[in-house]
Amino acid sequence: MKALYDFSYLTNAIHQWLSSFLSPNGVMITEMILVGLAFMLFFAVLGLVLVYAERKVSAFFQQRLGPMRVGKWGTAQTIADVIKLLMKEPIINKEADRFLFNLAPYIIMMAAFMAMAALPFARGLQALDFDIGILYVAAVSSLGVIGILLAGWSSNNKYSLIGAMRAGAQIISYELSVALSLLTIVVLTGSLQLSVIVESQADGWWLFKGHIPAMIAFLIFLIASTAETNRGPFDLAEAESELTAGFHTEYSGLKFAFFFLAEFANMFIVSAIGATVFLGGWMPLHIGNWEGFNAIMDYIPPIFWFFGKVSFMIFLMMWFRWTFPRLRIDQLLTLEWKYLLPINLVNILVMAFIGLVGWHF
Amino acid sequence: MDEVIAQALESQEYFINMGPQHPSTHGVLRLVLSLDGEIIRKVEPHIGYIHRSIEKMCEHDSYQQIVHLTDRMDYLSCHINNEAVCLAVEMGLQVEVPERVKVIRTIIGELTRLSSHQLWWGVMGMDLGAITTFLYGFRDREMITDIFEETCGARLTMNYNVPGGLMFDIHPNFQKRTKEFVTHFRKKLPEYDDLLSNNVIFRERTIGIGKLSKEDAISYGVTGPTGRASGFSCDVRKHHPYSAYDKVQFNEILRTEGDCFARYQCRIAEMWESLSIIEQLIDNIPEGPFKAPTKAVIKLPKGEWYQKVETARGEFGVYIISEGQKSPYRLKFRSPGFSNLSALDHMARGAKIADLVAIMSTIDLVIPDIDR
Amino acid sequence: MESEALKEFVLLRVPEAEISQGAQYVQAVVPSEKAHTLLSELKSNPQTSFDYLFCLTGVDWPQHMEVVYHLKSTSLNHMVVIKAKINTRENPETDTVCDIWRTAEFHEREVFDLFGITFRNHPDLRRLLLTDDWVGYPLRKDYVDNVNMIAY
Amino acid sequence: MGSEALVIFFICALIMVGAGILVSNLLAPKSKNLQKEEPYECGIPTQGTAWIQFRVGYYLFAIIFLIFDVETVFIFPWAVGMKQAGLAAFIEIVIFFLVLGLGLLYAWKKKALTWE
Repeated sequence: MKALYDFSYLTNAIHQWLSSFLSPNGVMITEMILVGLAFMLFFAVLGLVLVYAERKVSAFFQQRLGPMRVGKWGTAQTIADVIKLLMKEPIINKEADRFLFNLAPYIIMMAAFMAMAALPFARGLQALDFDIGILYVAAVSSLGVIGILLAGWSSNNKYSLIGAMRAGAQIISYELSVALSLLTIVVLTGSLQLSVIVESQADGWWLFKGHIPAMIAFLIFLIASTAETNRGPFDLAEAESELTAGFHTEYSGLKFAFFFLAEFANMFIVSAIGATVFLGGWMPLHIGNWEGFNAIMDYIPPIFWFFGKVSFMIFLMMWFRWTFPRLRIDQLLTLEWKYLLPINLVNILVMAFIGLVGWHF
Repeated sequence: MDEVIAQALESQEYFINMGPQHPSTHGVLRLVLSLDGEIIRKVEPHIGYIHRSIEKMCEHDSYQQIVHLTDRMDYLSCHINNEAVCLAVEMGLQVEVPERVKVIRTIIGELTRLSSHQLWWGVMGMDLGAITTFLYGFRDREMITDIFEETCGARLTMNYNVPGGLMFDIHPNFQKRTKEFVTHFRKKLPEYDDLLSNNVIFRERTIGIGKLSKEDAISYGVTGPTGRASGFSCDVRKHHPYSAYDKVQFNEILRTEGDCFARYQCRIAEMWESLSIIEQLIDNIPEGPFKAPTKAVIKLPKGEWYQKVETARGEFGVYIISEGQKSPYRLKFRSPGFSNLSALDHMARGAKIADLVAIMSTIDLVIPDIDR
Repeated sequence: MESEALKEFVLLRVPEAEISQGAQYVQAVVPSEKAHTLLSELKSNPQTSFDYLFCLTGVDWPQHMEVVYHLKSTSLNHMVVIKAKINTRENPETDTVCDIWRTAEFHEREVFDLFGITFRNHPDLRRLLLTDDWVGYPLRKDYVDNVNMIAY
Repeated sequence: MGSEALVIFFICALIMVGAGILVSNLLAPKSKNLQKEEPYECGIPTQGTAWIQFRVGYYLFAIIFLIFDVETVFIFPWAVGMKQAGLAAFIEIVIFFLVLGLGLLYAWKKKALTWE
């Protein structure tokens, strides 16, 4: 049964089929191109789906319908939007640093793409399975802030500059909390490899196995990752009622769309990491000794489990955004440095103690 | 040496134009901010982008025409503005309007105040980044504008008052629908608290921000909920009752903190008071004519009159100087927003950009009201 | 303070003040040179304590100009109207009351903008509503603007 | 695949953005207009450049972050080896965190964490 859901069979089959008529180098190149194409497609679909989801979720919270005209229930709305954005004139203001201005979307997308590479979607469906997976994702995803800083600075616009400065202070601060809350779980798993972390949750998710410290870590992760992706209530870098559009005020057309896309991709990435580390990744939900229940759960393919959990996390983040007012910059930094960071440090110690004594399940 | 370093670390003071095309200036207001990093050193309002010189226009218009010009000032309290001009003209003519008119004017005035506060509440949340409130505010406001549409034919600039009374009688459905609205809104108003007032981020963003002491409020002439939040008892409805306000029981909402949150609470509490005023009057609209007889061409005798009313933003005054002609010799509108705006610089100095947005939002500026 | 007492209070300070009869509020026309002293006295004297200037405006009469101050006392709840009479329409000048009521700063800028009355000692007397390069003072009776105004 | 495949993702990102912008450049209309190329400041010409000496508050947090981030890198290997190393590792990390906490406390007391 389990073999049915194991994607490594599929990938091996493709590998063997390619090897039958190509040289080893040719196989490698072909596979790379296939993976690249697959991820580009995934990225595009992800953007379309998430933008649509955001608009529908916000409509749901605001007691309205959301997009309804283009396609059934407005499903084709985002495609129409993409076409519109493609046909928009790219405007660069004359005071801007043109090279850096054009470079910024590349950097921000590159960070999102490279972080996406390490996500374990299902058993055997993971492009790059590093043994330092978490460190890698934390490192790469924080590259995005360089893109934001570049965008804000190169625009030569005061709103953009303030937005970029805010984003800088915010993202690097919350970077710490994201890393530390993930490390709380790493203490128990003893590995940074994402696939190993998922496998270690076969008999229960770390959120439940790790007692209260794991739950605290999960909450901190939720807050910090929302802040790290620059989403409301932490969208100070954009803050449309204060800075018009913050760091991307001067961007138009498709370049603007790439910032947007990267924001949604980042949201997906942090949700996926959260789901992987705390909620068992693609592992189905198992409850103790309920054999029947566990067996039924096993029938649901892992890929659904993974996307289900990610969707749940994304929904949470959208819920935050459409409910809370925005924080102020000093409150934002106070929250991180005076609350989340000390709590996090103590939390890791408690978790280490639990791991030492063996109190976790 | 320390001073040299401190000076070198100080950022250069720089200027940002906030407005005229800015999401949170609520119209074409332009603020020139001098900033030090995120901290505001000075706010300089530049107004007049939609100045139409209504006062000059009034010098050529008949009194009936003047009434509808006031719609275009504070368009969210248009009915109350109309009422002010009508009351001033009636005072000049020494016409006693029928009781029915007084009661209807009061009810619609309170409905106007409610709809204005609902819109303010929605926008306030939006300014602080909670976009959802806007839709909630508009959901309830819709019911009021529907009532207006039925009775006055217009949803926003109603122009329902004429000197001497009302343009026509209320719609037969008016009482029923108003009562429906009051019961509906009594249930929905606690939702406002759930969504915004009790939110911890919202409280952090507003408590202690943009303080205005009572003395400053009086000195700057800050009226309305903005002034009352500082403890300045300035409710015209209490101090100089007009229309039917002397017949109803209501409280003047006063707070002493003078910060953004106090101003917020003032308006929320005022909504409850408005509901209670409407409830007291809606079943007791006296029968009778809806208009006192007036001449087609109104000529006020030589003299001058000042009439103040309480709009949703504060004290609105009409000062008419007549030389006995069909148009006033001089007509001055004392608009609440104008005086309230003058205190903005005082409130915002030393605050951050985000605070300025909160302060502006709680002053509740309507730009046409300021520019006239 | 009662109306009669108020009238006496004003007449005591400015004997040449013209008190209007039968007006809505106690109303006194005083020469503009004496207005500032009278107004600051009205504010600071505990008997009157007019701490709330709720309206300040200008009026353009055929021979002279007036600045009208509507005052209210928030503690004693009485009102008075003081009119500062400027005996010229060419470059009219009077003293600012910014130092007494801060709201006057904006109102005086508006009066300057629309009537061309200069307020001495005003901290920041610039045009407020109109653009800086505007010619003329629109609320004056003799103002002509063939482009923006429809003549009746 | 090995980690050298990382390059493919790097290239993918470049291709995706590059191709998008290329297509957009082909499809989009172009018109020159001086006003359009002004930096946006609510419709008013900007006064001076945005590239100025900026407030130190933001950088202070960047510096504190740098210190803490370097220390987080120490925690990574510790977290991985924690279960094998046992009590010794636990005691060491307690000491390490005490030092770290003192540093945070110092920054706190120095008001480096308070936005001014």
